[in-house]
Amino acid sequence: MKDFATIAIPSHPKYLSIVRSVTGKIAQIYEITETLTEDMKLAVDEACANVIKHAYQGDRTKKIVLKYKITKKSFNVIIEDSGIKAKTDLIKGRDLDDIRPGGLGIHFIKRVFDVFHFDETKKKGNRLILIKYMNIKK
Amino acid sequence: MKDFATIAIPSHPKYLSIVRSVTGKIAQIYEITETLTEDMKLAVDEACANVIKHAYQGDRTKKIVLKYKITKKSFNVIIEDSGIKAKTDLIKGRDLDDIRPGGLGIHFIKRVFDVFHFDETKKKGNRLILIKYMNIKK
Amino acid sequence: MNIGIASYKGSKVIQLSGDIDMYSSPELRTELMGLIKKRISPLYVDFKEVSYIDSSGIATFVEGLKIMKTYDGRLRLFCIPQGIMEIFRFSKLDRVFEIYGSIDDAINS
Amino acid sequence: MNIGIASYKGSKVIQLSGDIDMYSSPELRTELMGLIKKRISPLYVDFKEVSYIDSSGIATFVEGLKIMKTYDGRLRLFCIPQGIMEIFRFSKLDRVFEIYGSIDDAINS
Ligand SMILES: Nc1ncnc2c1ncn2[C@@H]1O[C@H](COP(=O)(O)OP(=O)(O)O)[C@@H](O)[C@H]1O
Ligand SMILES: Nc1ncnc2c1ncn2[C@@H]1O[C@H](COP(=O)(O)OP(=O)(O)O)[C@@H](O)[C@H]1O
Repeated sequence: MKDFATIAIPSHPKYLSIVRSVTGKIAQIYEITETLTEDMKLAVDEACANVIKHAYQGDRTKKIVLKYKITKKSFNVIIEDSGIKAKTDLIKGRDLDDIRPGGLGIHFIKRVFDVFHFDETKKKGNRLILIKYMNIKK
Repeated sequence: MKDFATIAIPSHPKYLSIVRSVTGKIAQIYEITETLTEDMKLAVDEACANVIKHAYQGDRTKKIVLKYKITKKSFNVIIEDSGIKAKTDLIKGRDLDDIRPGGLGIHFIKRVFDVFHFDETKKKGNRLILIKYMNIKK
Repeated sequence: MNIGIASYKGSKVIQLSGDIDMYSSPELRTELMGLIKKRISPLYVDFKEVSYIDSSGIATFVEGLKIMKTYDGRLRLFCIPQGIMEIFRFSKLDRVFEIYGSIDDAINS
Repeated sequence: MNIGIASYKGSKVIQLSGDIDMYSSPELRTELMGLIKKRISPLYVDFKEVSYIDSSGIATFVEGLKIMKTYDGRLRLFCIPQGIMEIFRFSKLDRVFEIYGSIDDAINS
Protein backbone atom coordinates (compact mmCIF):
# COMPACT_ATOMS: atom_id res chain seq x y z
CA MET A 1 0.00 0.00 0.00
CA LYS A 2 1.62 3.21 -1.13
CA ASP A 3 0.30 6.59 -0.06
CA PHE A 4 -3.20 5.32 0.01
CA ALA A 5 -5.37 6.18 2.97
CA THR A 6 -8.95 5.06 3.41
CA ILE A 7 -11.67 6.11 5.81
CA ALA A 8 -15.14 4.70 6.26
CA ILE A 9 -17.71 6.65 8.24
CA PRO A 10 -21.42 6.45 8.94
CA SER A 11 -23.55 8.69 6.71
CA HIS A 12 -24.21 11.03 9.61
CA PRO A 13 -23.44 14.76 9.27
CA LYS A 14 -21.60 14.72 12.58
CA TYR A 15 -18.84 12.69 10.93
CA LEU A 16 -18.17 15.36 8.30
CA SER A 17 -15.73 17.00 10.69
CA ILE A 18 -13.62 13.84 10.40
CA VAL A 19 -13.73 14.04 6.62
CA ARG A 20 -12.48 17.61 6.75
CA SER A 21 -9.80 16.87 9.25
CA VAL A 22 -8.44 13.83 7.38
CA THR A 23 -8.49 15.73 4.08
CA GLY A 24 -6.67 18.60 5.75
CA LYS A 25 -4.05 16.36 7.37
CA ILE A 26 -3.32 14.49 4.15
CA ALA A 27 -2.96 17.78 2.27
CA GLN A 28 -0.63 18.98 5.02
CA ILE A 29 1.51 15.83 4.80
CA TYR A 30 2.02 16.51 1.10
CA GLU A 31 2.80 20.17 1.71
CA ILE A 32 -0.19 21.49 -0.17
CA THR A 33 -0.75 25.23 0.36
CA GLU A 34 -3.12 26.31 3.08
CA THR A 35 -5.57 27.98 0.69
CA LEU A 36 -5.79 24.93 -1.54
CA THR A 37 -6.11 22.70 1.53
CA GLU A 38 -9.10 24.70 2.75
CA ASP A 39 -10.71 24.49 -0.69
CA MET A 40 -10.18 20.73 -0.79
CA LYS A 41 -11.66 20.26 2.68
CA LEU A 42 -14.76 22.14 1.57
CA ALA A 43 -15.02 20.20 -1.70
CA VAL A 44 -14.73 16.75 -0.10
CA ASP A 45 -17.14 17.76 2.67
CA GLU A 46 -19.69 18.87 0.04
CA ALA A 47 -19.33 15.63 -1.90
CA CYS A 48 -20.01 13.63 1.27
CA ALA A 49 -22.93 15.90 2.21
CA ASN A 50 -24.41 15.15 -1.22
CA VAL A 51 -24.06 11.43 -0.59
CA ILE A 52 -26.01 11.83 2.67
CA LYS A 53 -28.66 14.06 1.11
CA HIS A 54 -29.12 12.52 -2.30
CA ALA A 55 -27.69 8.98 -2.46
CA TYR A 56 -28.90 8.03 1.05
CA GLN A 57 -31.81 10.52 1.18
CA GLY A 58 -30.96 11.51 4.70
CA ASP A 59 -30.49 8.02 6.10
CA ARG A 60 -27.73 8.48 8.68
CA THR A 61 -26.94 4.82 9.27
CA LYS A 62 -25.31 3.92 5.95
CA LYS A 63 -21.65 3.91 5.07
CA ILE A 64 -19.45 6.31 3.12
CA VAL A 65 -15.97 5.24 2.08
CA LEU A 66 -13.28 7.73 1.08
CA LYS A 67 -10.01 6.73 -0.54
CA TYR A 68 -7.16 9.19 -0.84
CA LYS A 69 -4.50 8.40 -3.39
CA ILE A 70 -1.58 10.71 -3.87
CA THR A 71 0.70 10.50 -6.87
CA LYS A 72 3.47 12.81 -8.03
CA LYS A 73 1.07 14.48 -10.42
CA SER A 74 -2.33 14.33 -8.73
CA PHE A 75 -4.39 14.37 -5.55
CA ASN A 76 -7.20 11.85 -5.89
CA VAL A 77 -10.22 11.31 -3.69
CA ILE A 78 -12.62 8.47 -4.41
CA ILE A 79 -15.96 8.55 -2.60
CA GLU A 80 -18.13 5.45 -2.50
CA ASP A 81 -21.63 4.83 -1.24
CA SER A 82 -24.20 2.08 -1.56
CA GLY A 83 -27.14 4.44 -2.08
CA ILE A 84 -29.37 5.43 -4.98
CA LYS A 85 -27.49 5.80 -8.24
CA ALA A 86 -26.93 9.40 -9.24
CA LYS A 87 -28.54 10.57 -12.46
CA THR A 88 -25.33 12.18 -13.59
CA ASP A 89 -26.99 14.43 -16.17
CA LEU A 90 -29.10 15.99 -13.40
CA ILE A 91 -26.10 16.86 -11.28
CA LYS A 92 -25.28 20.43 -11.70
CA GLY A 93 -25.03 23.48 -9.51
CA ARG A 94 -27.52 26.31 -9.85
CA ASP A 95 -26.87 29.37 -11.98
CA LEU A 96 -24.81 31.52 -9.61
CA ASP A 97 -26.95 34.55 -10.53
CA ASP A 98 -30.13 32.76 -9.52
CA ILE A 99 -29.89 33.52 -5.81
CA ARG A 100 -31.63 30.82 -3.76
CA PRO A 101 -30.73 28.42 -0.97
CA GLY A 102 -28.87 25.31 -2.18
CA GLY A 103 -27.20 24.40 -5.43
CA LEU A 104 -23.68 25.54 -4.44
CA GLY A 105 -22.08 22.24 -3.41
CA ILE A 106 -21.22 21.09 -6.93
CA HIS A 107 -19.69 24.50 -7.67
CA PHE A 108 -17.49 24.22 -4.58
CA ILE A 109 -16.32 20.78 -5.67
CA LYS A 110 -15.62 21.72 -9.29
CA ARG A 111 -13.87 24.91 -8.25
CA VAL A 112 -10.99 22.81 -6.89
CA PHE A 113 -11.05 19.42 -8.58
CA ASP A 114 -10.25 19.12 -12.28
CA VAL A 115 -12.09 15.83 -12.58
CA PHE A 116 -15.57 15.18 -11.15
CA HIS A 117 -16.55 11.83 -12.52
CA PHE A 118 -18.95 9.06 -11.52
CA ASP A 119 -17.50 5.64 -12.26
CA GLU A 120 -20.44 4.06 -14.09
CA THR A 121 -18.94 0.58 -13.87
CA LYS A 122 -19.77 0.35 -10.16
CA LYS A 123 -22.71 -2.02 -9.83
CA LYS A 124 -24.44 -0.92 -6.62
CA GLY A 125 -24.25 2.63 -5.32
CA ASN A 126 -21.90 5.34 -6.51
CA ARG A 127 -18.19 5.87 -6.91
CA LEU A 128 -17.30 9.52 -7.38
CA ILE A 129 -13.78 10.21 -8.56
CA LEU A 130 -12.27 13.61 -7.78
CA ILE A 131 -8.86 14.49 -9.21
CA LYS A 132 -6.79 17.59 -8.76
CA TYR A 133 -3.78 17.66 -11.08
CA MET A 134 -0.77 19.22 -9.43
CA ASN A 135 2.85 18.56 -8.67
CA ILE A 136 3.16 16.90 -5.31
CA LYS A 137 6.34 16.60 -3.27
CA LYS A 138 6.83 13.04 -2.17
CA MET B 1 -23.24 0.72 10.23
CA LYS B 2 -23.75 2.39 13.59
CA ASP B 3 -21.15 4.70 15.07
CA PHE B 4 -18.39 2.72 13.53
CA ALA B 5 -15.61 4.56 11.77
CA THR B 6 -12.64 2.91 10.11
CA ILE B 7 -9.38 4.27 8.77
CA ALA B 8 -6.62 2.50 6.91
CA ILE B 9 -3.24 4.15 6.53
CA PRO B 10 0.21 3.18 5.31
CA SER B 11 2.62 2.15 8.10
CA HIS B 12 4.55 5.39 7.68
CA PRO B 13 5.12 7.66 10.71
CA LYS B 14 3.96 10.68 8.72
CA TYR B 15 0.42 9.26 8.83
CA LEU B 16 0.35 9.23 12.64
CA SER B 17 -0.92 12.81 12.57
CA ILE B 18 -4.04 11.48 10.85
CA VAL B 19 -4.48 8.85 13.55
CA ARG B 20 -4.32 11.54 16.22
CA SER B 21 -6.65 13.85 14.42
CA VAL B 22 -9.29 11.18 13.74
CA THR B 23 -9.08 9.95 17.33
CA GLY B 24 -9.47 13.52 18.53
CA LYS B 25 -12.42 14.27 16.26
CA ILE B 26 -14.28 11.12 17.24
CA ALA B 27 -13.71 11.88 20.92
CA GLN B 28 -15.00 15.42 20.29
CA ILE B 29 -18.12 14.14 18.53
CA TYR B 30 -18.95 12.07 21.62
CA GLU B 31 -18.22 14.98 23.96
CA ILE B 32 -15.31 13.36 25.69
CA THR B 33 -13.38 15.79 27.90
CA GLU B 34 -10.36 17.51 26.44
CA THR B 35 -7.90 15.91 28.87
CA LEU B 36 -9.15 12.42 28.17
CA THR B 37 -9.17 13.15 24.44
CA GLU B 38 -5.51 14.14 24.55
CA ASP B 39 -4.67 10.98 26.49
CA MET B 40 -6.53 8.84 23.96
CA LYS B 41 -4.77 10.51 21.03
CA LEU B 42 -1.43 9.71 22.61
CA ALA B 43 -2.42 6.13 23.41
CA VAL B 44 -3.68 5.30 19.92
CA ASP B 45 -0.64 7.02 18.37
CA GLU B 46 1.67 4.89 20.54
CA ALA B 47 -0.16 1.69 19.60
CA CYS B 48 0.28 2.50 15.89
CA ALA B 49 3.92 3.47 16.42
CA ASN B 50 4.45 0.05 17.98
CA VAL B 51 2.89 -1.60 14.94
CA ILE B 52 5.34 0.26 12.69
CA LYS B 53 8.34 -0.46 14.92
CA HIS B 54 7.65 -4.00 16.07
CA ALA B 55 5.05 -5.73 13.88
CA TYR B 56 6.37 -4.22 10.63
CA GLN B 57 9.97 -3.70 11.86
CA GLY B 58 10.13 -0.28 10.28
CA ASP B 59 8.65 -1.20 6.89
CA ARG B 60 6.71 1.92 5.93
CA THR B 61 4.75 0.44 3.04
CA LYS B 62 2.39 -1.87 4.91
CA LYS B 63 -1.12 -1.20 6.10
CA ILE B 64 -2.59 -0.35 9.50
CA VAL B 65 -6.35 -0.49 10.01
CA LEU B 66 -8.08 1.27 12.90
CA LYS B 67 -11.70 0.70 13.81
CA TYR B 68 -13.49 2.99 16.24
CA LYS B 69 -16.62 1.66 17.83
CA ILE B 70 -18.54 3.75 20.28
CA THR B 71 -21.19 2.31 22.54
CA LYS B 72 -23.09 3.87 25.42
CA LYS B 73 -20.66 2.27 27.86
CA SER B 74 -17.32 2.18 26.06
CA PHE B 75 -14.92 3.74 23.58
CA ASN B 76 -13.30 0.95 21.57
CA VAL B 77 -10.36 1.12 19.19
CA ILE B 78 -9.30 -1.97 17.27
CA ILE B 79 -5.91 -1.83 15.56
CA GLU B 80 -5.03 -4.41 12.92
CA ASP B 81 -1.84 -5.14 11.06
CA SER B 82 -0.51 -7.96 8.90
CA GLY B 83 2.96 -7.98 10.47
CA ILE B 84 4.90 -10.24 12.80
CA LYS B 85 2.77 -11.67 15.57
CA ALA B 86 3.38 -10.03 18.93
CA LYS B 87 4.76 -12.20 21.69
CA THR B 88 2.21 -10.90 24.13
CA ASP B 89 4.12 -11.99 27.23
CA LEU B 90 7.08 -9.84 26.10
CA ILE B 91 4.98 -6.73 25.76
CA LYS B 92 5.46 -4.58 28.76
CA GLY B 93 6.68 -1.10 29.48
CA ARG B 94 9.92 -0.56 31.31
CA ASP B 95 10.12 0.00 35.06
CA LEU B 96 9.39 3.72 35.34
CA ASP B 97 12.27 4.11 37.77
CA ASP B 98 14.74 2.61 35.31
CA ILE B 99 15.37 5.80 33.37
CA ARG B 100 16.33 5.03 29.78
CA PRO B 101 15.08 5.89 26.30
CA GLY B 102 12.08 3.85 25.17
CA GLY B 103 9.67 1.59 27.01
CA LEU B 104 7.03 4.24 27.71
CA GLY B 105 4.52 3.56 24.91
CA ILE B 106 2.75 0.69 26.62
CA HIS B 107 2.46 2.75 29.81
CA PHE B 108 0.84 5.59 27.85
CA ILE B 109 -1.65 3.18 26.32
CA LYS B 110 -2.56 1.40 29.57
CA ARG B 111 -2.84 4.69 31.43
CA VAL B 112 -6.03 5.43 29.47
CA PHE B 113 -7.46 2.19 28.18
CA ASP B 114 -8.91 -0.36 30.61
CA VAL B 115 -8.45 -3.21 28.18
CA PHE B 116 -5.26 -3.84 26.18
CA HIS B 117 -5.80 -7.19 24.56
CA PHE B 118 -4.43 -8.98 21.51
CA ASP B 119 -7.12 -11.04 19.82
CA GLU B 120 -5.29 -14.35 19.44
CA THR B 121 -7.89 -15.73 17.04
CA LYS B 122 -6.61 -13.52 14.22
CA LYS B 123 -4.71 -15.77 11.84
CA LYS B 124 -2.19 -13.46 10.16
CA GLY B 125 -0.88 -10.33 11.84
CA ASN B 126 -2.26 -8.71 14.98
CA ARG B 127 -5.54 -7.34 16.22
CA LEU B 128 -5.10 -5.16 19.29
CA ILE B 129 -8.29 -4.30 21.15
CA LEU B 130 -8.32 -1.17 23.29
CA ILE B 131 -11.35 -0.44 25.44
CA LYS B 132 -12.07 2.50 27.68
CA TYR B 133 -15.16 1.96 29.80
CA MET B 134 -17.10 5.17 30.30
CA ASN B 135 -20.55 6.62 29.88
CA ILE B 136 -20.88 8.13 26.44
CA LYS B 137 -23.58 10.59 25.37
CA LYS B 138 -25.17 9.40 22.16
CA MET C 1 -20.35 25.56 16.10
CA ASN C 2 -21.48 27.77 18.94
CA ILE C 3 -24.19 30.43 18.77
CA GLY C 4 -24.54 33.35 21.12
CA ILE C 5 -27.09 36.15 20.96
CA ALA C 6 -25.70 39.44 22.20
CA SER C 7 -26.90 43.03 22.39
CA TYR C 8 -24.68 45.83 21.18
CA LYS C 9 -25.83 49.44 21.32
CA GLY C 10 -29.41 48.20 21.37
CA SER C 11 -29.01 45.89 18.40
CA LYS C 12 -29.26 42.11 18.27
CA VAL C 13 -26.07 40.37 17.24
CA ILE C 14 -25.77 36.68 16.41
CA GLN C 15 -22.27 35.61 17.39
CA LEU C 16 -21.06 32.48 15.65
CA SER C 17 -17.95 30.45 16.28
CA GLY C 18 -16.46 27.22 14.98
CA ASP C 19 -17.53 25.18 11.97
CA ILE C 20 -20.88 25.76 10.29
CA ASP C 21 -21.59 22.60 8.35
CA MET C 22 -24.41 20.20 7.51
CA TYR C 23 -24.34 19.02 11.12
CA SER C 24 -24.53 22.39 12.82
CA SER C 25 -26.45 24.54 10.33
CA PRO C 26 -29.90 23.26 11.43
CA GLU C 27 -29.23 24.81 14.84
CA LEU C 28 -28.19 28.06 13.19
CA ARG C 29 -31.36 27.94 11.09
CA THR C 30 -33.53 27.54 14.21
CA GLU C 31 -31.91 30.55 15.91
CA LEU C 32 -32.04 32.70 12.80
CA MET C 33 -35.66 31.86 12.03
CA GLY C 34 -36.59 32.57 15.65
CA LEU C 35 -35.25 36.13 15.33
CA ILE C 36 -36.73 36.56 11.88
CA LYS C 37 -40.14 35.50 13.15
CA LYS C 38 -39.88 38.40 15.63
CA ARG C 39 -39.05 40.65 12.67
CA ILE C 40 -35.93 41.95 14.35
CA SER C 41 -34.20 44.28 11.89
CA PRO C 42 -31.45 45.05 11.27
CA LEU C 43 -30.05 41.73 12.37
CA TYR C 44 -26.27 41.54 12.75
CA VAL C 45 -24.15 38.43 12.39
CA ASP C 46 -20.60 38.32 13.74
CA PHE C 47 -18.42 35.95 11.69
CA LYS C 48 -15.16 36.72 13.44
CA GLU C 49 -14.80 33.32 15.13
CA VAL C 50 -16.20 31.25 12.28
CA SER C 51 -13.58 28.75 11.16
CA TYR C 52 -15.53 27.08 8.37
CA ILE C 53 -18.74 27.36 6.41
CA ASP C 54 -20.13 25.01 3.79
CA SER C 55 -23.02 25.30 1.34
CA SER C 56 -25.58 24.32 3.97
CA GLY C 57 -24.49 27.22 6.17
CA ILE C 58 -24.61 29.62 3.26
CA ALA C 59 -28.02 28.29 2.22
CA THR C 60 -29.28 29.08 5.72
CA PHE C 61 -28.30 32.74 5.36
CA VAL C 62 -29.71 32.97 1.82
CA GLU C 63 -32.99 31.56 3.10
CA GLY C 64 -33.04 34.01 6.01
CA LEU C 65 -32.28 36.96 3.76
CA LYS C 66 -35.04 36.00 1.32
CA ILE C 67 -37.61 35.96 4.11
CA MET C 68 -36.35 39.23 5.61
CA LYS C 69 -36.66 40.93 2.23
CA THR C 70 -40.38 40.27 2.27
CA TYR C 71 -40.71 42.78 5.12
CA ASP C 72 -37.80 45.02 4.18
CA GLY C 73 -35.66 43.61 6.99
CA ARG C 74 -31.87 44.01 6.90
CA LEU C 75 -29.37 41.23 7.50
CA ARG C 76 -25.83 42.51 8.06
CA LEU C 77 -22.77 40.30 8.25
CA PHE C 78 -19.48 41.53 9.68
CA CYS C 79 -15.90 40.45 10.39
CA ILE C 80 -15.94 37.69 7.80
CA PRO C 81 -12.53 35.94 7.75
CA GLN C 82 -10.71 36.05 4.44
CA GLY C 83 -11.09 32.38 3.49
CA ILE C 84 -14.84 32.54 4.08
CA MET C 85 -15.08 35.85 2.22
CA GLU C 86 -13.56 34.05 -0.78
CA ILE C 87 -16.46 31.60 -0.70
CA PHE C 88 -19.02 34.41 -0.60
CA ARG C 89 -17.26 36.10 -3.50
CA PHE C 90 -16.99 32.93 -5.56
CA SER C 91 -20.73 32.31 -4.97
CA LYS C 92 -21.48 35.91 -6.04
CA LEU C 93 -23.11 36.40 -2.66
CA ASP C 94 -20.86 39.28 -1.69
CA ARG C 95 -23.20 41.37 -3.85
CA VAL C 96 -26.32 39.99 -2.20
CA PHE C 97 -25.44 40.28 1.46
CA GLU C 98 -24.56 43.50 3.26
CA ILE C 99 -21.03 42.82 4.49
CA TYR C 100 -19.03 45.04 6.85
CA GLY C 101 -15.56 45.07 8.33
CA SER C 102 -16.68 45.71 11.89
CA ILE C 103 -19.80 45.88 13.99
CA ASP C 104 -19.55 49.66 14.19
CA ASP C 105 -19.33 49.96 10.42
CA ALA C 106 -22.37 47.72 10.18
CA ILE C 107 -24.38 49.72 12.71
CA ASN C 108 -23.40 53.16 11.45
CA SER C 109 -24.11 52.52 7.81
CA MET D 1 7.33 20.13 14.28
CA ASN D 2 9.62 23.09 13.74
CA ILE D 3 13.02 23.57 15.32
CA GLY D 4 14.79 26.87 15.76
CA ILE D 5 18.12 27.51 17.46
CA ALA D 6 18.22 30.88 19.20
CA SER D 7 20.65 32.72 21.42
CA TYR D 8 19.41 34.36 24.62
CA LYS D 9 21.79 36.20 26.91
CA GLY D 10 24.65 34.21 25.42
CA SER D 11 22.97 30.82 25.88
CA LYS D 12 21.82 28.39 23.21
CA VAL D 13 18.08 27.75 23.17
CA ILE D 14 16.36 25.06 21.14
CA GLN D 15 12.92 26.38 20.27
CA LEU D 16 10.39 23.71 19.41
CA SER D 17 6.91 24.06 18.03
CA GLY D 18 4.17 21.74 16.84
CA ASP D 19 3.91 17.98 17.27
CA ILE D 20 6.92 15.90 18.28
CA ASP D 21 6.11 12.37 17.23
CA MET D 22 7.71 9.32 15.65
CA TYR D 23 7.79 11.20 12.34
CA SER D 24 9.47 14.37 13.57
CA SER D 25 11.60 13.19 16.48
CA PRO D 26 14.49 11.95 14.28
CA GLU D 27 14.98 15.57 13.16
CA LEU D 28 14.94 16.71 16.79
CA ARG D 29 17.47 14.00 17.62
CA THR D 30 19.83 15.20 14.88
CA GLU D 31 19.70 18.79 16.13
CA LEU D 32 20.08 17.82 19.76
CA MET D 33 22.99 15.45 19.12
CA GLY D 34 24.70 18.13 17.02
CA LEU D 35 24.68 20.52 19.98
CA ILE D 36 25.64 17.79 22.42
CA LYS D 37 28.59 16.84 20.25
CA LYS D 38 29.82 20.41 20.68
CA ARG D 39 29.37 19.96 24.44
CA ILE D 40 27.24 23.07 24.72
CA SER D 41 26.10 23.35 28.33
CA PRO D 42 23.73 24.35 29.76
CA LEU D 43 21.44 23.66 26.83
CA TYR D 44 17.97 25.18 27.04
CA VAL D 45 14.84 23.83 25.39
CA ASP D 46 11.76 26.01 24.95
CA PHE D 47 8.56 23.90 25.02
CA LYS D 48 6.12 26.80 24.89
CA GLU D 49 4.84 26.09 21.36
CA VAL D 50 4.93 22.31 21.60
CA SER D 51 1.44 20.96 21.00
CA TYR D 52 2.18 17.27 21.38
CA ILE D 53 4.92 14.87 22.41
CA ASP D 54 4.90 11.09 22.29
CA SER D 55 7.25 8.47 23.71
CA SER D 56 9.70 8.83 20.81
CA GLY D 57 10.09 12.53 21.56
CA ILE D 58 10.59 11.85 25.24
CA ALA D 59 13.08 9.07 24.45
CA THR D 60 15.09 11.60 22.44
CA PHE D 61 15.44 13.88 25.46
CA VAL D 62 16.26 11.00 27.80
CA GLU D 63 18.97 9.87 25.40
CA GLY D 64 20.36 13.40 25.16
CA LEU D 65 20.36 13.84 28.93
CA LYS D 66 22.16 10.53 29.48
CA ILE D 67 24.97 11.57 27.14
CA MET D 68 25.22 15.04 28.66
CA LYS D 69 25.55 13.56 32.13
CA THR D 70 28.76 11.82 31.05
CA TYR D 71 30.45 15.24 30.84
CA ASP D 72 28.41 16.97 33.55
CA GLY D 73 26.40 18.91 30.98
CA ARG D 74 23.04 20.45 31.93
CA LEU D 75 19.84 20.12 29.91
CA ARG D 76 17.16 22.57 30.98
CA LEU D 77 13.58 22.48 29.77
CA PHE D 78 11.23 25.42 30.22
CA CYS D 79 7.67 26.59 29.52
CA ILE D 80 6.30 23.06 29.32
CA PRO D 81 2.53 23.21 28.63
CA GLN D 82 0.35 21.58 31.25
CA GLY D 83 -0.77 18.56 29.21
CA ILE D 84 2.81 17.72 28.33
CA MET D 85 3.94 18.28 31.92
CA GLU D 86 1.40 15.62 32.91
CA ILE D 87 3.19 13.16 30.65
CA PHE D 88 6.58 13.97 32.18
CA ARG D 89 5.10 13.57 35.63
CA PHE D 90 3.38 10.29 34.82
CA SER D 91 6.69 8.98 33.40
CA LYS D 92 8.50 10.10 36.56
CA LEU D 93 10.72 12.22 34.35
CA ASP D 94 9.85 15.47 36.10
CA ARG D 95 12.40 14.33 38.70
CA VAL D 96 15.02 13.54 36.11
CA PHE D 97 14.91 16.66 33.96
CA GLU D 98 15.55 20.20 35.17
CA ILE D 99 12.28 21.94 34.42
CA TYR D 100 11.61 25.69 34.73
CA GLY D 101 8.68 28.01 34.28
CA SER D 102 10.50 30.53 32.12
CA ILE D 103 13.79 31.00 30.33
CA ASP D 104 14.97 33.51 32.92
CA ASP D 105 14.25 31.08 35.74
CA ALA D 106 16.19 28.46 33.81
CA ILE D 107 19.17 30.73 33.20
CA ASN D 108 19.31 32.26 36.69
CA SER D 109 19.13 29.04 38.59
N1 LIG E 1 -24.16 12.42 -4.91
C1 LIG E 1 -25.27 12.81 -5.60
N2 LIG E 1 -26.20 11.91 -5.95
C2 LIG E 1 -27.30 12.29 -6.61
N3 LIG E 1 -27.57 13.55 -6.98
C3 LIG E 1 -26.69 14.50 -6.67
C4 LIG E 1 -25.49 14.19 -5.96
N4 LIG E 1 -24.79 15.33 -5.81
C5 LIG E 1 -25.51 16.30 -6.37
N5 LIG E 1 -26.67 15.82 -6.90
C6 LIG E 1 -27.70 16.61 -7.63
O1 LIG E 1 -27.11 17.84 -8.05
C7 LIG E 1 -27.83 18.96 -7.49
C8 LIG E 1 -26.85 20.07 -7.14
O2 LIG E 1 -26.03 19.66 -6.06
P1 LIG E 1 -25.40 20.74 -5.09
O3 LIG E 1 -24.73 21.77 -5.93
O4 LIG E 1 -24.53 20.02 -4.13
O5 LIG E 1 -26.60 21.44 -4.37
P2 LIG E 1 -27.68 20.88 -3.32
O6 LIG E 1 -27.23 19.53 -2.88
O7 LIG E 1 -27.65 21.93 -2.25
O8 LIG E 1 -28.98 20.85 -4.07
C9 LIG E 1 -28.56 18.39 -6.31
O9 LIG E 1 -29.72 19.12 -5.98
C10 LIG E 1 -28.88 16.97 -6.76
O10 LIG E 1 -30.03 16.95 -7.55
N1 LIG F 1 2.64 -4.11 18.57
C1 LIG F 1 3.68 -4.77 19.14
N2 LIG F 1 4.14 -5.90 18.58
C2 LIG F 1 5.18 -6.56 19.15
N3 LIG F 1 5.82 -6.16 20.26
C3 LIG F 1 5.40 -5.05 20.85
C4 LIG F 1 4.32 -4.30 20.34
N4 LIG F 1 4.12 -3.25 21.16
C5 LIG F 1 5.06 -3.34 22.12
N5 LIG F 1 5.84 -4.41 21.96
C6 LIG F 1 6.95 -4.84 22.86
O1 LIG F 1 6.78 -4.19 24.12
C7 LIG F 1 7.92 -3.38 24.43
C8 LIG F 1 7.51 -2.11 25.14
O2 LIG F 1 6.78 -1.29 24.24
P1 LIG F 1 6.74 0.28 24.46
O3 LIG F 1 6.37 0.55 25.88
O4 LIG F 1 5.85 0.86 23.42
O5 LIG F 1 8.24 0.78 24.27
P2 LIG F 1 9.19 0.81 23.00
O6 LIG F 1 8.36 0.49 21.79
O7 LIG F 1 9.69 2.21 23.02
O8 LIG F 1 10.23 -0.21 23.29
C9 LIG F 1 8.60 -3.14 23.09
O9 LIG F 1 9.97 -2.90 23.21
C10 LIG F 1 8.30 -4.43 22.34
O10 LIG F 1 9.21 -5.45 22.70
